[in-house]
Amino acid sequence: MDLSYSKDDLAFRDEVRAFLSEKLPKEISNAVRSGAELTKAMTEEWHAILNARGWLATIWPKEFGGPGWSPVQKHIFEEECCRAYAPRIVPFGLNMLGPVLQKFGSKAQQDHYLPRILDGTDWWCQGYSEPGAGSDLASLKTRADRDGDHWVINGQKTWTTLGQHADWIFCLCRTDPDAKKQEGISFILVDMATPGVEVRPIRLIEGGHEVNEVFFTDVRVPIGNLVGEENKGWTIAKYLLTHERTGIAGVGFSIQALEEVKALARKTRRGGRPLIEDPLFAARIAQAEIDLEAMKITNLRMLFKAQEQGAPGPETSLLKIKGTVIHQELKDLARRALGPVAAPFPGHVSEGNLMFGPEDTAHNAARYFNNRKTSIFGGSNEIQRNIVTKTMLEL
Amino acid sequence: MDLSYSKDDLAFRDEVRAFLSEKLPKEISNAVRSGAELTKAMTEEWHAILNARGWLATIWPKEFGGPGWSPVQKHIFEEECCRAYAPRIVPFGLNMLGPVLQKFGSKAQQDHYLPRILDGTDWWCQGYSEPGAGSDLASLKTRADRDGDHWVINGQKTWTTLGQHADWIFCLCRTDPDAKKQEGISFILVDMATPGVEVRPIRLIEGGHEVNEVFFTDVRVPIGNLVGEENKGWTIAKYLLTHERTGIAGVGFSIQALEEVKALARKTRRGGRPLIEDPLFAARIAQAEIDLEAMKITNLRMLFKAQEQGAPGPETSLLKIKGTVIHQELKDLARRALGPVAAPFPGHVSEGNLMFGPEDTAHNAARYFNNRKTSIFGGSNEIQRNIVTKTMLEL
Amino acid sequence: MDFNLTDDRQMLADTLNRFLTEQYPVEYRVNVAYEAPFHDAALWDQMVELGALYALAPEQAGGMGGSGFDIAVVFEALGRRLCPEPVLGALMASRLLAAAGADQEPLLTGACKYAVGISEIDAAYELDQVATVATGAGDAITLSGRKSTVYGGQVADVILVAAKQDDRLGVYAVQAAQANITGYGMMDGGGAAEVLLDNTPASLLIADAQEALQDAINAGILALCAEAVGVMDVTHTMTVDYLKQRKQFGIPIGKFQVLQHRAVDMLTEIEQARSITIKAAAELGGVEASKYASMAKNMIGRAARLIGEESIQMHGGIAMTWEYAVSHYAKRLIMLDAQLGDTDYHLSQVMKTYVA
Amino acid sequence: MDFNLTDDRQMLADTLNRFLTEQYPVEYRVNVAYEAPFHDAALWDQMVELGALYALAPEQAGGMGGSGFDIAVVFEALGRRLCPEPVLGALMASRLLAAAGADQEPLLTGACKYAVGISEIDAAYELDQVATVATGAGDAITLSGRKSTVYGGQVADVILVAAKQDDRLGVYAVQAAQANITGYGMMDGGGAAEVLLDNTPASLLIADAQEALQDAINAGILALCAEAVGVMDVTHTMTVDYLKQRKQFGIPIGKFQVLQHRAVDMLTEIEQARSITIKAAAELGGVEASKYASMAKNMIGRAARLIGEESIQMHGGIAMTWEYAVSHYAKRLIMLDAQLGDTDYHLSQVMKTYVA
Repeated sequence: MDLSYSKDDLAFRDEVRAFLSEKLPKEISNAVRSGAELTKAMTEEWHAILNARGWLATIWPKEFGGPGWSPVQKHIFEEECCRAYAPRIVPFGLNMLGPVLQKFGSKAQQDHYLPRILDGTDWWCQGYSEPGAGSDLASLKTRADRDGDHWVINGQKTWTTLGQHADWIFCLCRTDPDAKKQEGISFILVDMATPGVEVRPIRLIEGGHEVNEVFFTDVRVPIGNLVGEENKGWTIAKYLLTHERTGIAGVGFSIQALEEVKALARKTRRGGRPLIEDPLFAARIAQAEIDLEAMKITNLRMLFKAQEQGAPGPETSLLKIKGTVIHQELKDLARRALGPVAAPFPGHVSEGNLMFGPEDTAHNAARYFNNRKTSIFGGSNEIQRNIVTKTMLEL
Repeated sequence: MDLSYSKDDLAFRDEVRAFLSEKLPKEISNAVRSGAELTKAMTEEWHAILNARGWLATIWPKEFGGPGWSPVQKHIFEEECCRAYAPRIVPFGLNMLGPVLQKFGSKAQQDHYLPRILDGTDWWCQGYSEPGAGSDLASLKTRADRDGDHWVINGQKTWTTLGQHADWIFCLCRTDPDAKKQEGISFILVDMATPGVEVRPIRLIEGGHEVNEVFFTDVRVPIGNLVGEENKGWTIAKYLLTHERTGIAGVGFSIQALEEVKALARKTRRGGRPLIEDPLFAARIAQAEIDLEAMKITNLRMLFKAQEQGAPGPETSLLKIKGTVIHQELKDLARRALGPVAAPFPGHVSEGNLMFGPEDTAHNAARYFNNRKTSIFGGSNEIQRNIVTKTMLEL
Repeated sequence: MDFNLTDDRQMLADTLNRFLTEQYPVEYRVNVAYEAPFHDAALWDQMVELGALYALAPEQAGGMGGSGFDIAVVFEALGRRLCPEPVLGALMASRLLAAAGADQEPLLTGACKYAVGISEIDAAYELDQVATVATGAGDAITLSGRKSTVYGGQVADVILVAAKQDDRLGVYAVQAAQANITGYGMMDGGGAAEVLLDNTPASLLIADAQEALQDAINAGILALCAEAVGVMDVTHTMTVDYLKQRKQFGIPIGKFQVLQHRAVDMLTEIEQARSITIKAAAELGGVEASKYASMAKNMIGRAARLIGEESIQMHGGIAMTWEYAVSHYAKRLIMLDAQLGDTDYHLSQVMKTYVA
Repeated sequence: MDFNLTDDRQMLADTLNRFLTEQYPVEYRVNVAYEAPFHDAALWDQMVELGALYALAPEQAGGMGGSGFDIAVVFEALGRRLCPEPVLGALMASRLLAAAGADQEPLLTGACKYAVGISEIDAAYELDQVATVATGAGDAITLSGRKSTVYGGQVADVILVAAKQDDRLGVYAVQAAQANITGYGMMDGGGAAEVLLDNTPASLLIADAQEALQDAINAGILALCAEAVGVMDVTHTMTVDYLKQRKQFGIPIGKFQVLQHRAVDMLTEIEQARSITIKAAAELGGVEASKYASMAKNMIGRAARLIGEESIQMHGGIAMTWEYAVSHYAKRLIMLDAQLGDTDYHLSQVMKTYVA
């Protein structure tokens, strides 16, 4: 047993820290820290900075332009990015489509699309969920019918994150309506500029716009936009669901959140003293901190196992469940720490130059509500429990 | 809305209090308070005292020798008995078989058995559960085969509470092996002295003996011991499950437990001060107390509804679930308050005249473990949730 | 013992519920609740006409109610339709005016809208931490300080302010027009204001107001608890309905036992919350009112979080959208914890009773 | 970074697990654990032979281990078979003897059984509340006071006692034969003793022992946490096995989704408990050892209660019986919270780090 990083890993960490301290623009990290929604321009700027250093596609193999990092290095990089309040990488092109093309795509597809993901030419989004196909993804109904050299796509996708910025969307479509549920699905790339593609915003609970509905009406897409085999799209979907889930615990984000909670509880006064000296609130923090300390090690153990075995196991579902619960608890504590001063709707908060609470507390309630999503998306925590039941408990 | 008792009810409460203060023997209430197992003699003594006053069969109608109380009066009586640390009534004859005979028994059965229940001639126990039939009671296998004027019973019952003291047992037996599950079951009375009946003790988790296994080997029972119709015993079982469940929340016992916890937390010293001044422990007590305060009203609301509608509804399942959770939490707090001094095995504690802890803390851990049963027996809390799902949520 | 509403109260409940169901559909409510001034003057007048304000004050004060159960009936109805009109301010102000023996007619007719300013940024919940000060006497009284998140303050005509003069905690009336008020909308709809007082003219309402303020707070807590019960009840019904309709894996998701049991646990907590609210209503104005108000607010805080979070989780993504009503119900459930003392604050109040 | 055990430790774990599985079946264990002297001398000797005690001390002290991971390996194995032999006392005594530079051979060979007396009735967990006093110097030292629930005290030859002389917290060695010792059995099996000291002769081991005692406690906490992980692991396995075998309503109860999800949640907490125990093991002896020991003991307390209670509930009645092993596993899980500081005590210790 040895919980410490190797010398090489420590050197790597220093390198990452130096890079972040030098290259991460203050206005971007401040925006992340405030909890505000990031602009498209900020995201693109940060992607470009990482790409210039060769650190954008962290999970790609070297041959495709990735840095060739070990799982531990990837973990260190993510940890340090969180610590520095760097933006999250938009994952759809880099962490999802990239690996799919590398494993299932043709050489031509790889040569065409991968560089455009890296240099930011194409912003990708994901066309998986449908109104009637959420947890039960395989019941999706969007059809792609063959018509000569084209697929003709009709249907509707939903929960399309940042679809409003996207140039392309990768879709799961039903290409054989007579086949059994998981069969007859294909993985198809669609240029969002194609006639018949319409993006409509979904306003979220806290008022923000990050997801969309995407409607397809007789959208004609070249045959060559199929990835992998026709009717074998489910294989790709499953591959993505189990691929690269070591970051799934979101430990870095919880570390951020814990720091924020402590800072807020030091600045908020309750009963004539800092809230952090209130035993009931301190107990809430301490319990969350202990859970998080354990989660750090659980995460490393899974990482180590993935490194030893070459692939993450079903334990990653446990990381997803507990990781989201801890993060959501911390977001709850931030809102709770502020009490009434977290209650205003963010848009109004700095109106008239009034600062609220111990600092500008604008986004804390909004982030609490927004983060309820993490136990729902990417396979809800209920679905994760079903998976563990089958794979680990064999019930 | 009016939460207070009527004048008549208050007068009744005073009458009950006076009776308890005069008639409840101190050695019995002390034994109840200490958490020790009650002897058979103590139980019989208390039953006799109540019977002399006409208050033993609290739920029987007047015609059969009950006091003819309203639901509110019954509630007041139970509440006061708890407050005074009176023993629980052994329910098998009085609250279970009694109502069954009154509704389903023949005149001859009523005339014979009911007086013997009241005067303590017969101590009854319950023969329902079997090793393979717990939550799924209807899958029971004990058979009663007709042979001339007798039933011949073979099989095994389990969890037979206080069966070691019992003279008689009422059993659910399969009388038609070919009928569907819930059909073909009959309700039969068995004299424990009949050859072929064997009682074996089950030692419980905390070391106590309150339940038993009862084995039946070619036990011959007169035909007349059948209650109600042949093969219609399931109707009786269901009747018992929904009958008289207003006391199911166990509010009185939780009030007792809360008082004990507070007393222990005042006497225990931790960090140089009484434990009750420790904010984390006080918070645990306060949360349980609030839950209990709410439960008192929930209980009264259901009682009022039962009085208005003539019968308790499926809401009693909610009382069972939450009532046991609150009571178990309080038992946990008592053990927790004492810490190490609750750890000795009860038999050893006063050995050598050593007193442990702030007072004789002998039974607190034992009671905690023993009370884990309350969320299991009488229809586990999981079964109760299934019932509410069907009846109230209609899912 | 009687757990039925009196006929009068049942009629008021039915009237308000019917009125709001018909005149205040959730889409309309969302528009009003999130757009300045976060208030619907026409609706306000109609609610007054139906007796929503008169029910808050006793007859001797010109009202037609004023007991805990009257208050509970009104606010449960408001909760069921997420109505964020400034009735809470009216209730609390009415209690203070009654304590002062002041005229309540302008309040009860709805002509004059009141808000109550107690919270400050460094004293969110605690009366003993109020830092706003009053100086002067008679017509020359002025207040200085800042009252924060004054609910309904964005449309109030008069703000009753808790302030200290020489360590005496008093209540003072400030004309909104004479104060520096910044109104804004709330995360869960409706409005509030920051009230900046800088030698702002005020009139004395109650010189020693500790008790009167505590009574107003207890009434406000009861109102919030009853509102929460209404919100939870509707939220749970919507969730159970959704479990019946929504199919995944070929069956209604309400067939999944995990969701069934969680829906039962929600129901249990709602019934418990309803019970403790009834208790707080019965005790309002009595010697143990504060204790039971704290118990109720603590339990409501826990139950509302459970119902809010579980209703979202069991719906899945759709409850994360602005368009689907459950999201607004969940927001109200979570945010009301921060009004008049949160879960932990009120647990601490109960804990204080242990150390006598 | 490496989460594999070293070969030596893996071998020790395998050896102990195999030995206890073969030589210490649960029926036999229950007999020993609940019958005076709550100790099996033959088993003790065999465990010593297998290295269970040598693993607790470093080479310079005559042992073959002594690191956090050595300790964890031994106690997880003890936990898996619910072995209540007085190894905890040996571990904690070994840390104290090492701090004093004293000879450990009699301890490590198992020839001399040690117990450590810290707890008192009014100071269950806190060193700073110790009231036992030492008087005199050199050969004339005596102790007065009462040490309560001294684990293993019923069979100890020597008891190391925390006592104060002039506000200096020291450690003193008392020969069991010279003290008034009342032994008894524990709810979860195994034994302890009340140690009454009344001018009882003692020898000074460490004069200023705050740090050494804290280290011994940290090691003891780690041992209990590792033991708990072993107990939880076996309990969970037995529960999942039961879910597969037990049929009700015609199907294995493990097909009920509610029980599935609860079994998953148990597993999650066990993995978390294992993780924090690993962390505490890594930090033992370091500057943050106490903090991580407290974190571990708090999380273990919470997890063990969950696993203990849920394993009983999911089994149903059978786990309520003495005959069925799960009842004994559950008892150990619940009762170990009261050793060396409970869930709340250790949460408070973590909270103290926030107020610097």
